[in-house]
Amino acid sequence: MISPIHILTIGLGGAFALGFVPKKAKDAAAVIMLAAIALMGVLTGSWLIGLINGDSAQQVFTAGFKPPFSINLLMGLNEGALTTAVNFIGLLGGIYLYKYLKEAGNHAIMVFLIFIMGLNVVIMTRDIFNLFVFLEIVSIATAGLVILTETGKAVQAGFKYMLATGVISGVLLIGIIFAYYYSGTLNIDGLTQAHIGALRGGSVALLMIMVSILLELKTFPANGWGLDVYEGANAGIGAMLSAATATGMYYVLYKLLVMAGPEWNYWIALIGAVSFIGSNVLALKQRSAQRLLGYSSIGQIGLLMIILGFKDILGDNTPYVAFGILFSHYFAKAGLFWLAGIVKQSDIANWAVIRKKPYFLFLMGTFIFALIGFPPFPSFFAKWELVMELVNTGNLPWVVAILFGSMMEAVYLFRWFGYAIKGENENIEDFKIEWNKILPVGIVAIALYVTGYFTAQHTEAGAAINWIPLFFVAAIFILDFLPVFVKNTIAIIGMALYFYNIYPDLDNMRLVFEAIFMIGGILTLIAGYAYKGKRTGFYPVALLMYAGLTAIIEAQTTLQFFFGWELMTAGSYFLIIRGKRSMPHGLSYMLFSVGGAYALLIGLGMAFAGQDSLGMEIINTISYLPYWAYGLLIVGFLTKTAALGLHIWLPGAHGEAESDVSPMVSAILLKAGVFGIVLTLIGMGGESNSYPWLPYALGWLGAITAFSGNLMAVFQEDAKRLLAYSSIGQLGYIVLGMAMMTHLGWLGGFSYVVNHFLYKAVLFLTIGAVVLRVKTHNMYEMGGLIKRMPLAFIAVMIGIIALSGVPPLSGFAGKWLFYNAILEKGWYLQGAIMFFSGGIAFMYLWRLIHTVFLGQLKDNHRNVKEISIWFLIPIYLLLAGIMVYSVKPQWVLQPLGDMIAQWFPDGQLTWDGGTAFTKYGHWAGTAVAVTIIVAFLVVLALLLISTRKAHKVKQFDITYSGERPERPETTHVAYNVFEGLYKAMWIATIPLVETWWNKVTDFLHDTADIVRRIYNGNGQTYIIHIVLFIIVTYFVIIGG
Amino acid sequence: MEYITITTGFLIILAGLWAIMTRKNIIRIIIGFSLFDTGIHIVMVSMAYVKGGVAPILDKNELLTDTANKIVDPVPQALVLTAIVIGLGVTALMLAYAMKLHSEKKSLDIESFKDLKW
Amino acid sequence: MKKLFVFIILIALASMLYPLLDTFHGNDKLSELSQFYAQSENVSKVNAQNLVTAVVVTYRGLDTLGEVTILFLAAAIIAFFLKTESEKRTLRKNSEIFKTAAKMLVPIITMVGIYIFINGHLTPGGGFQGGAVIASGVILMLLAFPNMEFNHKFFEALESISGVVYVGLAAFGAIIGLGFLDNAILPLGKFGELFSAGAIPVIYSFVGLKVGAELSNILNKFKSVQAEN
Amino acid sequence: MSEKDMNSKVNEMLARSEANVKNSGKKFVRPEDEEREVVAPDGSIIKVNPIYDYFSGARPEEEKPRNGIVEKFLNWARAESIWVLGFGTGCGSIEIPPLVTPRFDMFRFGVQMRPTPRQSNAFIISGYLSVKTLKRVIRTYEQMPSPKYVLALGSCTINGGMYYDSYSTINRLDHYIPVDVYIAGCMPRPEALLAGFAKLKELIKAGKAEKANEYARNFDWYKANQKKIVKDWNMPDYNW
Amino acid sequence: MTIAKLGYTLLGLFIVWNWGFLMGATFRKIGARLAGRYGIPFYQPWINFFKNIGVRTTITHGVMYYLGPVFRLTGGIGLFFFMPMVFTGDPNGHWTNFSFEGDLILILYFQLFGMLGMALGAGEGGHPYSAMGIARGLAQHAAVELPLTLAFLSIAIQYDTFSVYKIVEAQQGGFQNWVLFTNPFASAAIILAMLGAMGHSPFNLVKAPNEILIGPATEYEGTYLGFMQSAGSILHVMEAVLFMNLVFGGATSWAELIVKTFLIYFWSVFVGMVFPRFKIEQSITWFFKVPLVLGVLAIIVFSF
Repeated sequence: MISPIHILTIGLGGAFALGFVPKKAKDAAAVIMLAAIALMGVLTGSWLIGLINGDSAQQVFTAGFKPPFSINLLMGLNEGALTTAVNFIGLLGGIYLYKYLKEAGNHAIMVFLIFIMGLNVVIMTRDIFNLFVFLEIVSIATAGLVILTETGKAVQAGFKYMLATGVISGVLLIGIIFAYYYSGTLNIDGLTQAHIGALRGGSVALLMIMVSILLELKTFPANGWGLDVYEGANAGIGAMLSAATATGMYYVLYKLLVMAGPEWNYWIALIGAVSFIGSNVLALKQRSAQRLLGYSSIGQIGLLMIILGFKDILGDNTPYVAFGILFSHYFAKAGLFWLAGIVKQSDIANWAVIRKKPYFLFLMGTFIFALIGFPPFPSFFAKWELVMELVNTGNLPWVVAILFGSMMEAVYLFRWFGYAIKGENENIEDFKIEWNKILPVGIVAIALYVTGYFTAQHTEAGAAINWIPLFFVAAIFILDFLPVFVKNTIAIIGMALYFYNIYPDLDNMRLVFEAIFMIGGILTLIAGYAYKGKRTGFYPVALLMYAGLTAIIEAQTTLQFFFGWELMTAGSYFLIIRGKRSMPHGLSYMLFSVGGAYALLIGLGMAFAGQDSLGMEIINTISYLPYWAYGLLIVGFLTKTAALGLHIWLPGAHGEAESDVSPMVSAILLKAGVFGIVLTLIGMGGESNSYPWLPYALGWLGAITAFSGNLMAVFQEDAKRLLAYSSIGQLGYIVLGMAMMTHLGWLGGFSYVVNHFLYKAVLFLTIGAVVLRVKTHNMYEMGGLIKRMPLAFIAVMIGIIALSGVPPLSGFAGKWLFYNAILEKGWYLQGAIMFFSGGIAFMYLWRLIHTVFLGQLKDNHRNVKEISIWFLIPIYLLLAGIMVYSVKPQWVLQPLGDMIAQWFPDGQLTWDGGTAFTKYGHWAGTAVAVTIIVAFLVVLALLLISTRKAHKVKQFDITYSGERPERPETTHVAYNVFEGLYKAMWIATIPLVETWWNKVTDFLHDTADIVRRIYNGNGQTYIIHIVLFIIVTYFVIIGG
Repeated sequence: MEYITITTGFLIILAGLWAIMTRKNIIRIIIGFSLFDTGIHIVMVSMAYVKGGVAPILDKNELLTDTANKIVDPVPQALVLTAIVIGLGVTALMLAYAMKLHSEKKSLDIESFKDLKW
Repeated sequence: MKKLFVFIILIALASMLYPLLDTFHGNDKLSELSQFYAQSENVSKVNAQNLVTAVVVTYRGLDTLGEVTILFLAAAIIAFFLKTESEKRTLRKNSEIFKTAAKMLVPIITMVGIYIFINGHLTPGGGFQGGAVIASGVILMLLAFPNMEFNHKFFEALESISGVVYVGLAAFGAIIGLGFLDNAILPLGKFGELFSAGAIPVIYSFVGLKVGAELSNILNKFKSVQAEN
Repeated sequence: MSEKDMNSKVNEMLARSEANVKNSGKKFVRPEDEEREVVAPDGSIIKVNPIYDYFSGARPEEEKPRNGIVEKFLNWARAESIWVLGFGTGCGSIEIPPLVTPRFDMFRFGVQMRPTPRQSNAFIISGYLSVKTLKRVIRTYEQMPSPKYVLALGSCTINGGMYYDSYSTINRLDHYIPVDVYIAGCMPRPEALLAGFAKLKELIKAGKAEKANEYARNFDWYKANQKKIVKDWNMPDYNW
Repeated sequence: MTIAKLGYTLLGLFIVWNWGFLMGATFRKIGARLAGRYGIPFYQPWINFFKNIGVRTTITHGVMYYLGPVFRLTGGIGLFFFMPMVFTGDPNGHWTNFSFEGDLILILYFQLFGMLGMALGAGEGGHPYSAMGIARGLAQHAAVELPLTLAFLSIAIQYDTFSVYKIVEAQQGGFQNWVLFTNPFASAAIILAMLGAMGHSPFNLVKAPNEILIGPATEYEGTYLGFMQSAGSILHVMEAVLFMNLVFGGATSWAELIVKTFLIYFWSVFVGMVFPRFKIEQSITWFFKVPLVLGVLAIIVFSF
């Protein structure tokens, strides 16, 4: 194996030799540079492979003397990995910058080569002064590269950078020389032995060394100069700084932290946390893409610092966690910076232009999801491990801090992404494609997936993840150029086969949900045949959501569960944001989902604590702060069921989604939250639940959610929003039922789960199909459509009868069970609220059917056709389900009851044929249905007999006080129908929750806007920040 | 003796920082930086002093025996040499920047280069 | 106001530096590291009369390589940073005395510079010092003859050759198994003579050439851009 | 005035109004009645002709009474349950409200007011009818389900009364819709109205109140008369 | 189920139908007498009914319009089927219809059946006043149901059952056992909320004669109207029977049933004669005041 010292030979020799290359032969120079970097990469890569395969770490001595007398380098596993990474990104960065470097000439090419070489040595060196020298090389090279594409801003940024790094390196130098004075050595290992931190002066010297490294890492808040560089420099250089330099610096910090001793761990973690949160909060107000990425980079480094601070607690997992986060950051941030250079839009709102080339959007999405920590990227697994370990060791405040910071990061990154997906892009000039720029971006994106996969394989739980659905999604993604018909068929067949394979392995409870997810998925996909063309991007994301859903069901471990949960969130986010005006709703959906997922993460961490297992069964026996753990789990799941307070995202998200997406995200997706709640409640012990207050609170929450969801639905003018609010209300019922923690309550809840799936899918599909035909969501713009779409009308009618709980259709089963349960449980007031909500539900349902299908047909709808056959097929299949359930409720309720009996054996329904008995009464579904149907038919026969042939009249043939209607619009009662109710109940419609969330976000944004003014752009101020940072850390850590 | 040099060094460091943080003219800031650097070099050199030692150049025979007790420390001297050169490189680059900045806005006031902020 | 604030900050900084000053008490003896360097068997291993040079070029040779690189970097950056073409301009003519003196002095200065770096391992001085002296000769020329055509191709070639040789010598040690930057790749010679200390005089010579060339390049660049302002 | 004179007078009136319209040079069509083009959601353009698209406009058909005893029973029921739609066109409307007071109390005869023509079977036209009002009367009459009965209350309604030569008042209601009971007077007192109800009951019970079918039978004649006098005819031919 | 039971049920239905008409006529009669008139003959509703059936013209705005009255009447008849009428001590006795002991929840929800059908039918009629009437009706219904449900729940808690039959059974043996006396809060809430459920003035804004013509039925004529009249009369009686069963001890004979329903019905009629019509928001807020408080009290009293 070639000695790693030859990195120097190659790098420096190459750089010096470039002087021989004639100035005209720019291509040759650039190629030599790339070759040199590639050679370094091969060298380090071969070492990495060797080290992974068990070779021992190699010490490199210079000058023929052993350390500490001469400078030595170390090539261990960490170094191998990091230098390979640096060379890899250096190569890609070189390719990306190819044209710029060529233009700037041989000198710039030399600088770039030396920059990469310097980073290699920084990582490997074990001598602190040598470290200083090569840090200087790196920072001077950076100062040179900043002005590679010479703009006024770049020059300013470069000068600030020089000034700041000059002062910082001066501080480092003072620290080093005093460290030498106190220890008599310059070798890092020697200094580690010397424990100079124990001395009075030595501690100051150590502090100066550490602080200057922290400052080099651009720690918040003394990082204005760094941000300016990120913003001002060429995006390719930003990528290098963010990916390569940060990687190297981070390793330096690691080396020096070992030297500084364990008492520094805490401080590093603290500074990291401040940096992580501060930087991410300030980024909230950021509109410039590159500066935003700069903030994000600093935040990520803060997170990495926290990990470093906890290296003793994480133990052997430290590299796993740190590398997971580091590599995600490294690839993703480089990719994003490069994209920024390709797109060439500073304002994030203008990034909508990226949509003109959809594959770029995919790349951007990959990077952003990797940064936030979504599966299947390494950061997901790393974050999981981190949180698990931290919770396990009782470091809850840290976990909260980390997740809060991540949340803030999600806010601005997804806002940005939202602009990219949905922003207005007509007037923005399209960007050009240059292959040398795209290649690196594509490679890092692929690298992210690959590293993600291997990261997962690294742990036992991760290796158990079922990747088949994901590969299926990937296949569909690759086949995205095919027309809808083909893809739809493939998707349906795939899902059907998967369901067929999986269902024998599931227990009953899981089977119920899996059936809803998969069969529901297939049915809603059938509606997809109605679409023409390619429908770019729809199938991968839809299947991603279903992959996540099925992963939740199949999960054997909490990791798998969370993996599936996040996949599902990602898929559904993309599905939701496909809608026309979905940008803000997609964002709020994502943020609530991310917040909920973090609550889940902590909850699962608490479950892990003290149990030392990741099996799903651990949530049955949580011993560490169980009240909090179950509470957090429930809160996490409630974000998906959109309980009051966490529902902000739902109306818009469901309302604005595409016609066949709404049923997916409403009828199907929401059940994932219910599934989670069910799991949690089972975990709490079923009947022998020992945490009584949680279900009690949950019950009230459910009741109030049901009430306010339904009330809000009444006042909607938008048909799909109405249904969306209705979903909130219906999920409130389910939550209330589950919270009762009795057999009947659960039976009611489960019957609602099945029912809500059936009728909400019918309603959303039908209304969605109608919307496709009439091209508007506003109910007052429709009307009289029964004449044009009788089949749709029948579907909606049956749907609303089922939803309202009017006998004899299936909704009544749920209601009946509910009131019996309420009486048994004694939650009378909740029950009354529920009943009142039912009455309110009736209002919006009538409004829905009346304003859309009844009343006056509008001029422009006189020729609309019946809704598409492809929508009718699933709708009528679902209707058949409703009818079967209505006439033979025992077919559904009996198996459900048997299933629930395993957790709640008491108070079961007793069945006598088709009659169900509770201690409060009994109900014969079939008999009631038959009675009503017979009565109906008899009355109908009477009417037919007693009337003559009816003359069919048209819509204006109505009595109108001797006059006649002028326009359908003025005759159709549809707008603000329930004005009277509003006058009476407006007080309950004040959007307190929304106002509260708005206040929170406004507060955060205002804070960010005020605080970020410390970066006033003046280089001197930045120096003051640096000095202040040093002083403050000194007074805090050493304490005067 | 060593106290005098090291104290002087620290004072020059502070003076340099004062200039960096308060002067408006970029050239003066660079001069301040040079001062700051020089202060550090003085501090470094003063670390090398051993009471009664001579320069570590073994050009006299008596130095060849029991060398360790007769010379001052060569290491900080070597370090300061490196540091000086680095400082020189940085200063040169800063000056180049200063020229570029001046050609951009025809001003050397650091306050006028605040295009990037927040 | 700002000045007061800065003053307070500096007072605080001083109070932070005070423990360093307070615990500093000079050295009574050499550090372990230097003692090792001063041991006679180690002195003879390097065989350089000037211990500082031994430390700079051999023990801490990697630093020196870095140092050279930094100068090189600075020169390269300034080269592509200030690459504007110089215009013809009229400057005040220098006096004949000055010009003649310069012409006379420059060869002497150059020679002194060469002497300093060739004897770097014997006497105080070395490549950097020598290079700087050479550069001072160049600046004298530049001042005396502002319109002089500066042959930077030559200087750049010199720079590159010196750099490559330096790195090559360093790597050669590693390749033949002695160690990177080991000066023992050349015969160590007799202690105290010009041809002693192995590769040190060679390395230092090239460092001197390189530093001289680099500094000259930088100075020339500054001069050529001046015209604009 | 003989019927012939009457007709000539009507024709004279019509000619006058026609001339007016001609002189003004334009035919007045309300904007909402104009044929219009709208853009359908799928982008195609569809033409909407309100009069044909929004109204059935089919001709009325004669509706045969049921047979024998059933019809007799139904006629009795109709006679005993007269649901009145009052059409207060002029001074006569002031004579109707007293009927619900204790003094006259029409409820005891099975007569009651009904707010919508769909549910009424007796139509009281009380007072003079202007040309403009006639349209509303026709529409309302046609919207009532058969069997339906018309009571013309007061001289003005029956023969124009004091407005016999007014340019804007029609002077023979039964040229335009069939009238079952004429209650003469200017104005008739409520007692006369009650007497009219009694007369109507008699007619119904005798099966002689089949004017709705008569209207259907002579539809063309009635319609022609109506259109003659109503120049801006902007209704379908028959209002269902 | 035997033929006899079916016969008894249909007989009961016939009685209820007629009793409903008679009550309707009496209501009008009382109104007339209060105004000093003679008023309609007591058989007027029957005549009206037959006249309406005999109307020759039938129009239809569409299938749903046609089915609206069918839903309405089915709703009335169904409610009758699910309600135990006369207490005979046998849960499957002759006058218990197909009530299966009369499940309160079924009855509460089945009330909506007719309302829904009517709403849909009237909606297809396309008349603006129909829609307005329905909107008002639904809003008021929800408001009325809140105190009613609280009271019903209170009674259900009291007797630990949702079975109307069992509630009636428990009230047997003297008027002191009536819910009216054993559960005064619930009874008070019901007696007040009942006014809304009956739909007479001041809560008659659904039909609101002469304001929005007659609300949902504006477009209906002839036979449809006859069916709706029948449904209305049955529903009125059934509402009264429900309150009778829940609060006033049920009935052990038809005579008792007729007397009690008459009194219950006339409570709402008398109030209606005195008070003018509320606006919708007034109506809703009224139910949110006293009746709601009484309902909550009833729950609180019986849940602790």
